[in-house]
Amino acid sequence: CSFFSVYKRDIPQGNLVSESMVSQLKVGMTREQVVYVMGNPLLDNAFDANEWDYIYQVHKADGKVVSRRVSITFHNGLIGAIDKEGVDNSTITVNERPAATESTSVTPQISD
Amino acid sequence: CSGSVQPDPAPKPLTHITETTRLEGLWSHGIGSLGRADYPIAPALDNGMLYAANANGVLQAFQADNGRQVWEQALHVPVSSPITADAGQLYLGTRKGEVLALDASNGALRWRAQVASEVLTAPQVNSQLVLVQSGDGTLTALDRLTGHVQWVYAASQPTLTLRTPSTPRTIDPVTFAGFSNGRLALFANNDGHMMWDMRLAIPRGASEIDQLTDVSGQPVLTEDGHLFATSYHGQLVSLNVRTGEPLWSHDLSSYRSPVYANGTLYVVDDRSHLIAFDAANGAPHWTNDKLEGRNLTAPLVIGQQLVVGDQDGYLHVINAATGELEGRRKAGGNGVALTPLSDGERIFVMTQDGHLIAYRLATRNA
Amino acid sequence: CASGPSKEVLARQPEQQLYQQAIEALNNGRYSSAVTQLETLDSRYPFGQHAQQTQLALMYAYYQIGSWELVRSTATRYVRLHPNDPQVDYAYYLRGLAAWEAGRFSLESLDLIDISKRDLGSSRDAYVDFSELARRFPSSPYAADARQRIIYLRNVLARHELQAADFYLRRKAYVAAVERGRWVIEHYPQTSANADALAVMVEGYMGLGAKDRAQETLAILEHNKPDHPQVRDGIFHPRYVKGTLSLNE
Amino acid sequence: APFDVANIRVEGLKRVSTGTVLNALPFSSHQRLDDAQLSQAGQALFRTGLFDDVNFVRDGNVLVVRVAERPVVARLEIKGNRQLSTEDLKKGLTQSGVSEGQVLQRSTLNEVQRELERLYQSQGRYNATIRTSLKSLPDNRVQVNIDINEGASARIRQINIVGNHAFSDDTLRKQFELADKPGWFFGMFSSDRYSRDAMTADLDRLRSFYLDRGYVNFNVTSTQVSISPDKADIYITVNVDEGQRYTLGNIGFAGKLGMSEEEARKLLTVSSGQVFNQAELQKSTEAMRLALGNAGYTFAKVDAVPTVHPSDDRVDITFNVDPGQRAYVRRVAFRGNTTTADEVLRREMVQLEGAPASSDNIRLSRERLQRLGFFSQVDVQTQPVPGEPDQLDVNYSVTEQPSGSISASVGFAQSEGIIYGASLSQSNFLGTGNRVDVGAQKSKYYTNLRFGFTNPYWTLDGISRGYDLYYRKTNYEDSDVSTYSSDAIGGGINFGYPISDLSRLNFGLGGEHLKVKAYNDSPAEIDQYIKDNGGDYNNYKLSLSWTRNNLNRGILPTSGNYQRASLEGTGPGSDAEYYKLRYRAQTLFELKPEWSLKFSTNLGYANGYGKTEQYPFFENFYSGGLGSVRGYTNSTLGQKTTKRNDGDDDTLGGNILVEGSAELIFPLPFIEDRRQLQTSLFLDAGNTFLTDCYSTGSVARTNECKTGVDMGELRYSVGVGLSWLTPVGPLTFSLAKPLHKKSGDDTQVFQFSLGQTF
Repeated sequence: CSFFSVYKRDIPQGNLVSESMVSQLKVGMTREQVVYVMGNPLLDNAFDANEWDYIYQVHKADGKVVSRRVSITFHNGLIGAIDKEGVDNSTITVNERPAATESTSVTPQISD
Repeated sequence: CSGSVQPDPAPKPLTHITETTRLEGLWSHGIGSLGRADYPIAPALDNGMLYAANANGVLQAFQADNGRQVWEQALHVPVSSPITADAGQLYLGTRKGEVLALDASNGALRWRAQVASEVLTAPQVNSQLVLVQSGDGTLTALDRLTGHVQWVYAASQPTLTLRTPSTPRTIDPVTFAGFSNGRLALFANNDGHMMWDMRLAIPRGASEIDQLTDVSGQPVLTEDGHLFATSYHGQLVSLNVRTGEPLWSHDLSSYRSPVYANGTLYVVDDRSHLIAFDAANGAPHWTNDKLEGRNLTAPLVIGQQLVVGDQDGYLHVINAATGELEGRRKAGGNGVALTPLSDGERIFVMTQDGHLIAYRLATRNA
Repeated sequence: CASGPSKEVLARQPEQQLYQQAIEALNNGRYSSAVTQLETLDSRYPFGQHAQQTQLALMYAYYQIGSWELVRSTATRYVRLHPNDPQVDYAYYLRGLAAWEAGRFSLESLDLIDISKRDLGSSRDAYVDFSELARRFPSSPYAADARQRIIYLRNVLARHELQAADFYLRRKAYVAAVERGRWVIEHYPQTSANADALAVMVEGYMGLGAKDRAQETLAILEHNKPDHPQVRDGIFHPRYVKGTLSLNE
Repeated sequence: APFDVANIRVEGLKRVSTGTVLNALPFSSHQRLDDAQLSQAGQALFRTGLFDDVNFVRDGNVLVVRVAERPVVARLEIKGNRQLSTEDLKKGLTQSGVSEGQVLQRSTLNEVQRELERLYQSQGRYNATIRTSLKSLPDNRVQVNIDINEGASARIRQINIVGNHAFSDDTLRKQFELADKPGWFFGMFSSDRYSRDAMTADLDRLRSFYLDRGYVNFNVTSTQVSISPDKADIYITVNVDEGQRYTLGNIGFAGKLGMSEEEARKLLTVSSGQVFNQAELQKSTEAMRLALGNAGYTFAKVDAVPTVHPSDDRVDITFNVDPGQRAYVRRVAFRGNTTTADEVLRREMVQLEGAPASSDNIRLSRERLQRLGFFSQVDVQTQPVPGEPDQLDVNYSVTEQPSGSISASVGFAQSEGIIYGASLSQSNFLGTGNRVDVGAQKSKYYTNLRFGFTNPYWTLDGISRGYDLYYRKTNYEDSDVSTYSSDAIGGGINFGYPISDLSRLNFGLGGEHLKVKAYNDSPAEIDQYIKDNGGDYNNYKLSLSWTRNNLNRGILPTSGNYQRASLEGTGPGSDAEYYKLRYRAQTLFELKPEWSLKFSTNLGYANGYGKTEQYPFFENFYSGGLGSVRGYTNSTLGQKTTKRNDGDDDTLGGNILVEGSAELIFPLPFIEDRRQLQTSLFLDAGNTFLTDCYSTGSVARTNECKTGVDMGELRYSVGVGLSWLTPVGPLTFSLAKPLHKKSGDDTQVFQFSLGQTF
């Protein structure tokens, strides 16, 4: 029973991406438009500034792994290609709480 | 741990005087407390009757000659202003901003009205109106019979004011009122518009204290149309009411009402010096500074003598012509801050702990 | 316990005599009395002709008695007051040295405590000061020593990043691990840690299942350091992630 | 008239160098000068702020610049200030340009005087007088004297509220800090001293009082502050306009909710029909903001917008929600951990790097760091990443504190001779986060060795592993320290793991060889027990424990609670078969900052099973002393043994333990850092009991043996305790007065220990 099992936390990593977000991306969009829809990528590509990866991965306590990836290649500043892997609109739960996937522009604020 | 405030100037000790007049006590009554804030609930005297109230709203009427109580009425309001008696009616104000008109024969309520803020000065009456000045600097005119508000004037208030409030002076056509911002104004009684105003005191100095410029007390108006008014950190001024042009003025700071009697103007300044001026040209006759720092009341003129009360509860009799101290009597009651009244023969004093005492002036056979 | 004369006595001596005494105290090692004398000079003659020399001497005296914070505040004041004074590089150098000393940890030399695992606050300040000195005054006599210390500090800071990266690999927080690796490459180039940083990134990408990125990074690792311990004849052996990675398949 | 300047000479310089004057002049020598340039030069020199007076004189073709240097402030003397400290005054003066070593401008001096007067008046000290004077010193330096007569602050005689109908004067005045009567305790705590800031604060309290009770349009129309002519008394009048009392109409949401409306409604503590209440509105917006924060919208903004309908006293509320962008944490950094390793902090993090930000997780991580007990202070700050607005760095700054004790001692007790001892117990050994306990004591009667090691993070998921070894050799033959000796050698291993955020399970397995020996002067009970059960025991020990820790700080907590329930004992087949059930708990409530109320209890029940009918006396619970019932000598509460032939008896302890304590933690006024020192008033109670008596064999029992728990037998004490975290270890003092102590109780008013916090 759960009382005796080791309590582990889920390990969420990376940018939350969903099908509804990716569907807003069109070839030819500028970097600012991508950021407006997807937010800034956490994984900066150190070697090729024209390749952006939005990878989201959760290692669940029970060992399962959920992964989503959206990679965008830019040609002289505009989106050239978008490919995605495992992206859908299902809600992912992290520690039994729905991880919100919407993302709009943000004004930072120091919060404790 | 931070001690009490040292008064500046320090009160002068009383010196020995040759008493030529004695104040004989006739009767006295306990009226009741004037409240923790020492509200200036001065009694009123009108054709042989004395009316006095306390801060809990108990109003009593006495016969001036023998002090017998005629009636008593519990008003259940926090009275905070001196009482005005006029033509069979009494008027008084409360700290909740209410004005009450009562029947002088039995204290029954005639009407009550609401003004902007607490009322600390006696309502002033003329044939149609009752003029009430409240603590927040507004002047309200109420219909004398019904108490309905006729007009209201709100003056600008400095952040800090002096606790000695100003009382308007009214006659049928016009009303004079001094305000905490140092200005004296004249209002037309029919619609309350301001006819003119003049500045008696200009705020000078760095601190809020230096900038106090209250026109406290009540301006004096003589039959021949001369007006006298005092102000704090400002001027004592005399002006001709009809033309509005000033006659004479002195730099003199006072928060007590000036008193006029047969050609002489008596003024207590903020250091409690008593000064007599020639009312016509403002030339000073004499100055009595023996009671300096004792926070004197405005003087009562009776015959050829003046009577003032002080913060230690003493009554001083002063010769009106020479300014010499002629008599002294300790009324007690932790201080006298309300100007004594007189029916020409007897003197009535309300002490700070709420005792109404009647005295008679008797000249001592020298 | 300043052994020298008390402040009041000093206040009355004329500037010149006071300055001589201070320099003489400094030269024969009576640092604390030199400090008192120099402090009086600085407060009494803020615009005197020895003003700048006094402040430099004061910095040096503070350094000798080990009050690192005072050295840094006096140096910062000096740099602000006399930005293009010929001796300002000495102020940068002393400020860096003070931060360097504050960052050292007594047991470090015994290697009992690896300071790269601890808070590197003052080491980071020293790194910034020495880098600014080397950049703005390349020909300064102190630049050479500063560059040596920069290399040592850069390695300590890089090792600190890699320790965190290793923790994140074990924790399966692969995005964090990759980013820690990239931080080393971006902020501490040309350190021996760069190769290890690349290895961490390869393993992180493997954990994320991004095989293409892993191979791209592995190619750069093989190019820069073919003999890296985790790369054996073209096959990358991760420390914690299962499986191996080779360039071609 | 213009003229050629061949040379420039400067006169009147005392301290300023000629060079400074020359390069301040907008021209140099050998130049044609006219009046305009001269006046310009004058301005330039004045701008340096060094001179009071500058004028130019022509001496042939030499331009003489005659200056009067401004004096430098050599000393600043402030006298007579009691309310404001000299440092604050000096800081204020430095800002307005008057400080030692600075050039003095006359104008700033009287500006300073006005500033100080205004400052005192805002404290209600209307008659404070400030006199500034200058005393000149040699070579153009000056001493500035500021003497202050602070006077007394005026007392408030009246606070009169005009225009209040809905609430009585008394109810409203209770909301005020200022009062118009001197406070209790002879006016010591009087709040009848006027100050403008206190007045504004009181008006805000009045406003929120009304807004919390439906008066949306409440308004303070004006306030009058008047002072008596002698400046001793202040009269305050507040004129208010209450307006109508509103009830809540319909409640709606606007903007992107980031959660379902039904979920959002559950968070609200306001509902339509209720009286409008601003405090509840704020609680609801805060609840929503927190929920959004946990869902990753760290920068969410929620505000409640009322729309007032005066016609029917109704207010509609719309919650405007702007979740802002999903926020991510880029890097987590630690500062201040000079000894503790980075990983020891990083492994406590619930909020990971490169992951969606959650304000809950950031706060939880901070609590976990505090619960480690390694840091006296843990603060967290989030900094937006420049250029990437939806990412933030989380920076934790910690202050290390000693987390254990090191001691080496050479003691002497007349009964035991010289005692050599050294012990080290660190819960954060060399900053690795591992717990190490090493101890060795040697005296005439015993040698004692112990070693313990626990790694709380044997695996990254928090599975801990620890083991311990101990060796004890005692020989109390003819001492009066103990009436029996017990040698032991043993060890064990234990594992623990988290079963939830706050609670853990722990299993332990160990073996022990125990030899118990009585002496001729041992009490009959012990003598008889060893006769009946023998003295040699080989046991294997098992233990299972559950702990739940929610304290706000690892050491000297001020709020939260902690529980530990455990079942320990020897396995079947051991020579002595017994089990011990123990429950220990403490809970603290923070009354107000620095003041907490703490309740703690420690219960135990033990018994033999299988072949051990009588629970072994050497495993008995003991009570009394620090960490138990203070004021009674250590381990002396409970059943007394039969008197020994040399007259005094001993304490047997018991197989039932009942202890409880209630404490009030209060701040010592003059202590700055209260994290390292805690003082408390306490009431302790406790005792040990027996389920059945130990037989004394043939010897007549001298102390009547009572069995079963008898609450009447509980011993009480009241007193004051102090616990101080020193680098050498936690120091604990207690001054306790035992209450209605019974005859035979062994009491100690003052007790002290180093190395163990109670």
